[in-house]
Amino acid sequence: MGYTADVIIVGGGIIGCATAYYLAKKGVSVIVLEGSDHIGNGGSSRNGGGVRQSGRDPRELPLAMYGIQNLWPNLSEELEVDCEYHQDGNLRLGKTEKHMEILTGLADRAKAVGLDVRMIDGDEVRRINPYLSDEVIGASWCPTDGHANPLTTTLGYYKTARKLGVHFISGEKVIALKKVKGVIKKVITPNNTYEADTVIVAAGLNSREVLATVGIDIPMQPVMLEALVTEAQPHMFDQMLGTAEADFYGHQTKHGSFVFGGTLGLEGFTKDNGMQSTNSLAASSTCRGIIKYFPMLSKAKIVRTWAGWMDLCADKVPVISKIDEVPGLIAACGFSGHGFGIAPAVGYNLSMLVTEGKTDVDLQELRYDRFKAKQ
Amino acid sequence: MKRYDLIIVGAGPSGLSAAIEAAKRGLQVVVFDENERPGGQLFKQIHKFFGSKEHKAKIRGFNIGKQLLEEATELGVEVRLNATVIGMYMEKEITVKREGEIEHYKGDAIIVATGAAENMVNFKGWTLPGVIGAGAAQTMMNMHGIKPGEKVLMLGTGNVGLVVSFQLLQCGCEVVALADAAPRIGGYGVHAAKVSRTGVPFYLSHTIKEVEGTDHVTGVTIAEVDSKFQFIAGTEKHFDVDTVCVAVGLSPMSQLLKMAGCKMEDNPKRGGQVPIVDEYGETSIPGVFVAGDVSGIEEASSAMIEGRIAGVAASEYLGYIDEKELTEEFEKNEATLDGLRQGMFAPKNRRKLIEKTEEGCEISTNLLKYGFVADNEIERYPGVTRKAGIHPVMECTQNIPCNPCQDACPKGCIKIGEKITSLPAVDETAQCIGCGMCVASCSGQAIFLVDETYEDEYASITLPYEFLPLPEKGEKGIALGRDGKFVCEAEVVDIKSVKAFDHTNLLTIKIPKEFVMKARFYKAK
Amino acid sequence: MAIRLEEHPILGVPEKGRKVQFTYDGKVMEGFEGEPIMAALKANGVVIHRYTQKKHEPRGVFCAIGRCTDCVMVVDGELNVRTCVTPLKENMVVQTQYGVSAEPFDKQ
Amino acid sequence: MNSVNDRNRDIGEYIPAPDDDMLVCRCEEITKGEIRRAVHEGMYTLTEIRRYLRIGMGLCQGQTCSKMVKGIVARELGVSPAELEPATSRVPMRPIEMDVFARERKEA
Repeated sequence: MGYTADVIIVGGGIIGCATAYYLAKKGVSVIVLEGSDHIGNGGSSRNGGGVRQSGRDPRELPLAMYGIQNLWPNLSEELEVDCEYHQDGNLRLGKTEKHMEILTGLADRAKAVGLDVRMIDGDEVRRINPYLSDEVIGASWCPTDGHANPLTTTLGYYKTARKLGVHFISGEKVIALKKVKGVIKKVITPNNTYEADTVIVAAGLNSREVLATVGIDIPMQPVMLEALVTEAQPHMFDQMLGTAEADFYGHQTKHGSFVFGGTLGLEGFTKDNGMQSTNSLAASSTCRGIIKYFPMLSKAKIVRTWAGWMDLCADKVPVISKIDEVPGLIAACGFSGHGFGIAPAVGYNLSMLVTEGKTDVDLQELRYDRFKAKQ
Repeated sequence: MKRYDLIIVGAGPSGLSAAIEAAKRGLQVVVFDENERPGGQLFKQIHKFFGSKEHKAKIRGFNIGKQLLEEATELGVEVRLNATVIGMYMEKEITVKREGEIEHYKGDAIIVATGAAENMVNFKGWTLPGVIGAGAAQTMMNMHGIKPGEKVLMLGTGNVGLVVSFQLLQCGCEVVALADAAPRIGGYGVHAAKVSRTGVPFYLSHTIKEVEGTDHVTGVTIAEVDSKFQFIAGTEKHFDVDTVCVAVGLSPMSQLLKMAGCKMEDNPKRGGQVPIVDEYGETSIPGVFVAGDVSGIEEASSAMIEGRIAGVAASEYLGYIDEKELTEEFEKNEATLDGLRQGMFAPKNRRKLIEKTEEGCEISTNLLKYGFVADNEIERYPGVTRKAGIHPVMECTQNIPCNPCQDACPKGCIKIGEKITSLPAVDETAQCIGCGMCVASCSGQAIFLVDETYEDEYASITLPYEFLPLPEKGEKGIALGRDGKFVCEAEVVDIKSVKAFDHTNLLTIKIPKEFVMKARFYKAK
Repeated sequence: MAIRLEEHPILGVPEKGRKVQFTYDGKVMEGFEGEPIMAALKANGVVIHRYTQKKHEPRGVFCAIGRCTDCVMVVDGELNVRTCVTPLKENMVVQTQYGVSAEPFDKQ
Repeated sequence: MNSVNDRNRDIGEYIPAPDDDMLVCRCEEITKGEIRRAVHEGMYTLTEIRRYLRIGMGLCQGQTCSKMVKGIVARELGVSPAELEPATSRVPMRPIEMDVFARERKEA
């Protein structure tokens, strides 16, 4: 087993797998260390599959737009796996005037950055998606948004990276990083010590404790989110959906099932039994939300629910940044529950950062040292 | 949220037994079961149970279910049916789907008694309509009065495969054959023998090569396999059937426990993924117990005792009894359980080839390979003796924990002794009166009354008969041997159907004397 | 082919609800109220419950206890109804399920 | 329990087998060959196989095929089936209509 590589990536989620893939394509040798037993076992395989630009913070919006323009369209061919990418727009729905205000605010900010997103009324919403209830009075509409399958996309990056020679090891939990002569060098697990001149920490929530071993802290906290999936239904629509209140979001998959994420109102305060178990109240709450918007889905059966911890950053956008104090160390974490859609762009730009020292998308606003106390 | 002292998931033999023990000790108990009827798989088991009195031996499974339910209800246990437990959460909370709504409950303790699920194997054509699980066949026949098919091939010779084959015969289905990839029959010899004597062939070291049909099953081809389970060319046998029944074992249905965060292990001896438990059935989560097949595949009789142990342990966990009572009850139940876990089929002997009985008789190799004891093997067993006048012949050839025949005989003709697994022997000093109680009480249908001096030229055989229509007195038919093949002409001279026999009719046939040790079944012409 | 048992040697005469009518793919059939839809269909000689989505293969009852979900059909307009555990009601509309629809594949 | 699993370890080449077209997952219609290929593409755990192929993610949630899948994957990896951790089951244990989920019984 090789213990040294050009780059070691801590975390085998979609960020780690995508970055490994793009680095390997450039001929860089990479080791990926995944702490859990499975590749993509965190948010990567537990999210709702949104590939959205609308509704995003302007600081990460450029990454979202970059991915949708340059990477997502050909991803299935590139990874030789069906990522089930659909670019059929995103409707963010409103039922009250207050909802419409929230949506207008979000839309205005996105338009300012150059995104095609506009407000539409209830009738136009139902022209786009005739299954929505009359309670919907309007929506923000971003026609270039879409959705994809997080499971096949994450595992597709893994499969292709592995084929290109990336060395993946799961069940290998990193307990410490170590500098040697002022620069990053060692990655230590209970079993082995690995060495590289570049280390990328993309370990979701665990990133915080890993980075702490070289004296770096990124303020983020664990918040559990839940999702559910129905049995397959006849094909109805291809848009990604969300709501102003964020009481649910989701889409119909290629398989025919509907994947919906939803909230319970106690986010940030729930716990689990160590198995990322769901809360007994969440699925009911999400179903109530969905039925209000889609009465015709009320007889669709839920076959599975699941939960996942998100790494909620203090300001709700990720850190994607070189760490100045630890030359060679890069952090890519704190994706705050919306990392999937931007993962290809993050992976691609990180590979540039490693090999060329620059990126196509300006990541200045996503630096690790941006967190300041109030004045 | 409604809270109970004890929530039990599953109203099968172990769940109901647990409920009874806990309710007796003052706990407020609720039992949830997703089925319309309680009793779990007991309601599909229409044969008489093995064991001894305390294991409810010689009572039919579905009647045991009824008894348990009555007892539980009398003790104030709430049994909620059509109530599917869909999730188990932290703080011993469960969610239940009932009457079109979701209910939340918490228990101070929970016993999970969800039982087992059938294993499956795949072969060409296994998804065709007409390929069904053995459990499905039982459900159709015994719960809904529907024949699964007219002509059936059974894959699997474990107890489920054997018992269900017999049930199919009882419903008037034709069982064309039993096949098993294993080289030896997996279930009790007596279960195999009662199928075999009706004329059903066994094909050991054979499995399904292909099920034929375009939109439903029309035939099946089996073929012999070598020791590595590879097909041997040229050994194919084809049967025209409309149904293929699969009985290839059970796996614990332990998903709820894993979901709840109990520590699990993969234990092939217990049938798969099971929770790690202590001797009382308590899992790694304090106050969460298990009982029955969910913690390891065994018989329903063991499940009931495990249920009792868990019910008592939950009572102690919640302070309704002290540790002393727990220990006493545990030791008592453990002894009963030990009684069941003896003999050739004990968990400790699984996958072992046993060549001799505890008495030192050689095990019938013919029985293991073809489903019946050969004529030249049968007289080596202690229950098989010959003498003038009427007397029982007990063709019980394997050590299994079962002794109702000993208690059944009012004259003390049958001796098993202290050790419940011992083969029954004839007490030569006692005088058989031909009452037939032993014949009806034998769960394995292995006892026959033989009178070699019935008439000058004729002997009589009284055999257990659980088929319809019942032959009439004076009817002439044929006698079949243990192998199900023609032996001789036979005349029905008596039929006894009394309540004490519990639906096992005693059919007495008259046959020429020379066939007295061969004829073991009657068939109308 | 007599599929229903008139009398069982151990269990006696099966207890059944009242006789009711239902339709299967438009055909009027009879069954007993409260028995699983599967039982009524079987008694009427129906063994194919659905055709699969990908390979369009026929499926019928497999586990009969509501676990394998192979016997699902469209019942009163609802998809994926497990006919082995859903009680028959008077005038139920039972349809073969093609993939996730009651429409045959060539009409989807 | 997490154990070190080197995804570069040699499990040999994928060799097509005559029964590769045999269906394993009845719900999602996944074949033995698809499972075997997925292992060789790097899916070394039952959870990854499940996520990659949707095997066991259909209506029955893997209740029918999970043991067979385990056997196939173990054989391909050259390990004992007992070494493979089954995928965790999730609520609900049976498919539940959304409107049922939405109705939580109020306190009596």
